[in-house]
Order: sequence, then C-alpha cells, then structure tokens
Amino acid sequence: MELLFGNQKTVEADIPVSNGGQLTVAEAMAWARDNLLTERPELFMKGSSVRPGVLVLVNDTDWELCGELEAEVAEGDRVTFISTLHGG
Amino acid sequence: MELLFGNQKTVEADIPVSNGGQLTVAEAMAWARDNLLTERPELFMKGSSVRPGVLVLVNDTDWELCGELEAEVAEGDRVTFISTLHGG
Amino acid sequence: WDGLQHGLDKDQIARYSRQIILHSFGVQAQARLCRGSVLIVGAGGLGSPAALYLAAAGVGRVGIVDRDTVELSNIHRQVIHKEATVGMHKALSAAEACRALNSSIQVETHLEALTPANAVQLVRQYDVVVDASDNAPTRYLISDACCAAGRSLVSGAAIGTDGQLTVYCHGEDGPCYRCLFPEAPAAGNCARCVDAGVLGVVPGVIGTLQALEAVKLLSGVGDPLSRRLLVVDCAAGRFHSVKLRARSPNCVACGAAPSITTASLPSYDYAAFTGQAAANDAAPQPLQL
Amino acid sequence: WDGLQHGLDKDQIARYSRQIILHSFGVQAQARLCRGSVLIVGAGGLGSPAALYLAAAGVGRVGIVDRDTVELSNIHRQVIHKEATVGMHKALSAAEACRALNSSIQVETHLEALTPANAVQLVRQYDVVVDASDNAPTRYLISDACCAAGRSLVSGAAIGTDGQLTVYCHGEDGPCYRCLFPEAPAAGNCARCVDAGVLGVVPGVIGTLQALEAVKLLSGVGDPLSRRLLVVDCAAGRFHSVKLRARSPNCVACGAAPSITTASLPSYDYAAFTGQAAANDAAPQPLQL
Ligand SMILES: [Zn+2]
Ligand SMILES: [Zn+2]
Repeated sequence: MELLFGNQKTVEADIPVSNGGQLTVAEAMAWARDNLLTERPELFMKGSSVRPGVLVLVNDTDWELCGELEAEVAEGDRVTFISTLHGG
Repeated sequence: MELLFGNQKTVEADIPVSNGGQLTVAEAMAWARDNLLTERPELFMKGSSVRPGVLVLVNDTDWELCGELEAEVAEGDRVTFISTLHGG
Repeated sequence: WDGLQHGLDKDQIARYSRQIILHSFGVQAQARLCRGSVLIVGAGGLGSPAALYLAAAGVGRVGIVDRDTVELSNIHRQVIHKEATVGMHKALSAAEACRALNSSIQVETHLEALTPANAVQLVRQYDVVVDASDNAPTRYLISDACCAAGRSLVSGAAIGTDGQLTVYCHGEDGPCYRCLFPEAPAAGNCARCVDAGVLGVVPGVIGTLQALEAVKLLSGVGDPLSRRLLVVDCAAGRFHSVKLRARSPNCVACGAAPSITTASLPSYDYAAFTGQAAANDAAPQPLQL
Repeated sequence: WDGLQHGLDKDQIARYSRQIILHSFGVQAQARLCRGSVLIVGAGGLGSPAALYLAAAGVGRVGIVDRDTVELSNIHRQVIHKEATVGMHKALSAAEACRALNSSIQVETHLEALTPANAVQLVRQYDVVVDASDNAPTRYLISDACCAAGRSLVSGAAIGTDGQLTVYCHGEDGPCYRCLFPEAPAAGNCARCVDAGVLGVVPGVIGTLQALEAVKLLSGVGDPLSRRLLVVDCAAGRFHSVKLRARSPNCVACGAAPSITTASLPSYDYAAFTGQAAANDAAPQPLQL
C-alpha cells in the first residue's frame, strides 16, 4: 500500500472540510486519492470506494463496525488501509 | 503480578486525591497496595517504591522518562507494573 | 493411575509435563490437545513452524497437505525441511520431521493439492484447520470449505517483512474470509513470496503464532484471535491488533442462505473468481544478479 | 560474476534468493548476514527457533552455548532437538540440526556454561549476542559481558504464557539490563519454566522474534527493538510495545565510570548478587498426578 503513497507508511494530513460539517471516510479517501497518491489510483480505489482486498480501519476498528463510507472522522482520528496478504 | 491483585490483569480504579491536587505515581501505588492487593505486599513494593525486578509504566512509557515516583497521573492514565521475566 | 480420567499415559505425562504443570493449562487441557486433530494446508514458510510446534505440543493427529517438492531456495524460511530432503515431497519431508519430534502422535500426509473436489471431505476429518497456503484462490477455497464443514480456521499470511493472522469461522459471530473480502482482489494485488520476496523469519513468526492459536482452539485455553486481526510489521517491530466485523448474514459462504455449500462447492471456479490459478506452475527463474 | 562485490557464490545466491529479491533487503544485506556472527546462549525453548532461523537465514558463523543434555520433557517446546537426541548434549544436538539446514555456514559449540571467567572473551568472538538463557544470574552476566565487550544483546524471555523481548546495549543510548534493573529481584520472584511451567509455543514465538532482531542488527535492515520492550500475552493474543529509558550515566556496567569491566567481571559474584545459582542442579521431580 505504501508504494502508492510515495513509500510512506503513515501520512498525517489536515483535510479541509466542505460545508463546515463532519468529514466522512468517503471524503477522506477521495481527498487522499487526489492529494497524496503518487501511483496508480486504481490500486487504491474502485469507483468511490476502496478496491477489493483492502480493509479500511477507523482507529484500529473495521470500518464495517463504524458505518463504512459514511463513518465520520474527526481531528486525531486515524484512517488505515490494509491490503490482505496471501503469501506463505 | 496478577496473583497479587486477585488474579486480575487489569484493574480500573478511581483514586481519591488528597489536597485537591495532582496524583503522583507514588500515591497511586500506595493506594493500590492498601486497597487492591490481595496477597503479600512485599511482592509488589519495597518501602515506598516498587520492589526490584518490576518495571513501572505510565501509559506504555517507562516511568523513568516521566519522573518516576513523582510522575503525575490524571484521569484516564494507565499505570502498569511488569515483572521482568527470566525463563527460557 | 488414571484417577482423573485424563486418558494420558506415563510417557505423555513426562513429555508434556512442563505444559501440564502450568496452572492455566493443566492435564485436562493437555488431554484435549492429545484427542484433537489439525489440518495444516501448506508445508512451506508458515506450515514449517506450525507443524513443528503442533506436533511438539502433542496434537493427537496432524494432517499435512502439500503437492510441491522441497527446493534449496525454500530452506532459508522453511525450517522443517533440510538439505537432505531437497527433491522430496514437502508433505513427506514435514511429516518425517514431525515424527522425529513426536513419535506418539499420528501424522497424515496428503500429497495432492487441496481442490474444490476434495476440500470439504478433507477438512471434515480434522477439528481445526490452519491455512498456511500461499495463494488467493486456495485461501478462498479453504475458507469456504471450513464454512461448509463447520470448522474454525487459523489463517496466517506473510510476504516481504509483513504478516497477518486471524481466526475465521469461529463461534457464533466469527466472520469467514469472504465476509471481509467478498470480492477477490485483482491478481496484480496478490503478490507471492516466490516473486516479491520474503525475509525468512517473517513466516516463522506468523506460523508459530498460528500454532499458538490452534493450541488455544483445541485445548480450550486462552482467547483465540476471532474477530481480531493481528497485523505485524517485522521491519519496524510493530504489532497491532484490529477489531473485525461479525459474520455477515448475507455472506454467500457462511450467511443465513449460503450459495456455496457442501453440494455446490465442488463445482465452484476459484480460478475464475480470483483471476489466477492456485499453483504457480512456472518454476521461478534462477536468480541472476 | 561478483561484479557488485557482494562476495556471495552461486549456491548462496540460489539459497537466499527469496530474501535477496526482497526490495527492502537485497544482496548487500544478505552479504552482511553471511559475513556476520551470532552467539546464542542457551539451546532450549528460546534458543531452538532462534538457532534454526539464524542458520537458515545464512548468518556466517553461529555459536551455541549450553551445558545441559536433551530430556524428553524438553521436546514439547525445544523443537530443534528430537527424540533421537534425548541424552545428547543440547549444544551438539542443536548444531547438528543447524548444519542439516545449512551446511554452508560455520556452527561452533560451547559445551560448558557461560561463566564470569569465560563470558567476555566468548562474547568478543561474535558480532551479536542472543540471550536465550533461563535464569537471572546468567542474564545479568550476559548483559555485563556485552557492555564490557561492546556487543548488542537480543534479550528474550518466556514463562507460562507470557513473553518479553528487547535489544540491550545498542547504539549510543541503548540501556543494558542493569540500567533497567540495577537491583536483582528476590529469588522467589524469578520463576523458571521447569518449575512454573510454560506453553511450548510461547518461547517459540519469542525465540523466532529474537532471530528477527539479530537479522536486523547483522544486516542493517529494519529498526531493532532498542529502547522498546515488547510484552506478549499469548493467552489473550496481546502484543504491546513500551518505550524504555536511555542508558544510565550511573550504571555500574555501562555508565560513564563502570565498576564492572573486562578486568573486574571475572571476579563478580552473580550468585550472591541474585541470591541464586545459575544452574538448576537438582533434577526436577518426575511429575506425579
Ligand atoms: Zn462469511
Ligand atoms: Zn547499563
């Protein structure tokens, strides 16, 4: 995953929020794709969501438990993208 | 270590603070010894400090980096006692 | 002698004494281990330490599935094999090492690959399954077979200097692999150790942890990593555990109305679903520098 | 052939190819590993996986120290040994397994215990030291010898279902064991696996992680666990890493004016300091249930 983000495993970002409201994971991802990605976007996203094989976490919790794309993220929250591994 | 605390690995406690001031690690330890310990206190403390072989942490950091006995702990802070292991 | 009805003989008590005297383990837990069985799919980087430690711990019956033969380039990480077994069938080489460690257990070898045709009936013969395989179609196959047969699955993976570990299909609410990844990743996103490389100790760490999880499941001691994924970055020395979703009611393998069942699984096309074959048939090119 | 001056021959390139092709590792890192040396003190629960993985990875010279012989009750966790080597000297049994895995490296055995008389000159012969011992006086001895000889120390420990791991004596500010524990714990607070019990896979996890740390130190790849302690609760499946203090200027072993030096260490009384002997000479009672 880090190959897509300039070989950095962690990126801290201040994402501008439109409408003065809360930022959703969907918006955070779109922002990351447009502003941080240094490689091919299709290896990160598929449409407006994450591509198959990537698990999205909000603060170490599966996003499925937080509302997925609509989960709200605030100051200090961590969004993590983990590729499922197959090797052995 | 947990054998000394009724076989519990984690104990959440509200420690009353004297003088309305901050609580130090020394005070937290004395309180734990007097209120939580179910076994022999000399296996936990030696005098007013922790007995040899125990590493004290404040929020996952060696207390030596935080002021040791005088380190101040507040609401939500975690104080952990880890016995050094020798087995192999 | 067997006043406590644990069923262990004197040799077993002697062999496993250091686990038996452990207060949180004990003789009943050891007896459960000795009565239990585990199927290890893959005798490679993950399967090597998993098989060694499960045989050593006294699991009563250990099954090993692998269709490949031992190569010299395996040995930097596949420590159950040795130079003398290069060219030998991996499952046989692994079984030999397990029996040398513990002649009191049963070790069964399965020399053909796990396929849709044989998976469910093979998995049914064991209590717990360890996914120590190395490719995406096999991982989906193992997960589906465990759902169909009702077996808990200890799934580990390693590549480069990264590893992952979790227990699927466990208890009332444990998800399966498809619950997390209902759509297979594109083939280009499924790197294999033989192509991308792997630091030998990394599958060593994950495989040993897989043995630990299988011991917990079989003995009933400790909390298995169900609904938790352990993510390991060996280069940085970082381990973190993430909380996972519950089983999905809509899952095609383990939901309320699964379409992948004992009856339908044999005709499921895993190669088409993942866009890749299970076996990496082309032998890797010798490395030229 | 050796245009890049890495010094590896064709067999080595073939053997270690999966590590060499790993982008973050590469041929120079492998060459450093092949030129390096490690001393493993203890061929037991921790030393077993550590020795296997370090030999497999291609460390050029591996030294193994152990004075004990293999017993049946060891094998549930000491997977480098086997039933056929029960009664054999542990260091020799371990060396045999290492050579069977990798005949291209040098394996040296030291059949006497590590003592104040021999520790510093033994440690000096290797680049990195792995503490895979099982008692407090030996752990203080190893740490002091590493301070005196200027060697980094990969220290692991395991008992019951718990484990710990860190790298001492590393770099400019890495603490030694005494920096953390200047006063030895009372003997009653230093449990041994032979008395308190241990689940076999637990030292397996820690020992494999010790091999990982040694590989990082020798190859220069990754971040070693210096000034960080990894605490592992295998029963709960919890791993957490804690930040440790820096080297203490007042430390009697590694501070600005150490009183324990190459000259004075041979006469230091570790038994008196810890209140216990290194060797657990009384053979444990056979387990009666
Ligand atoms: Zn499912
Ligand atoms: Zn020191």
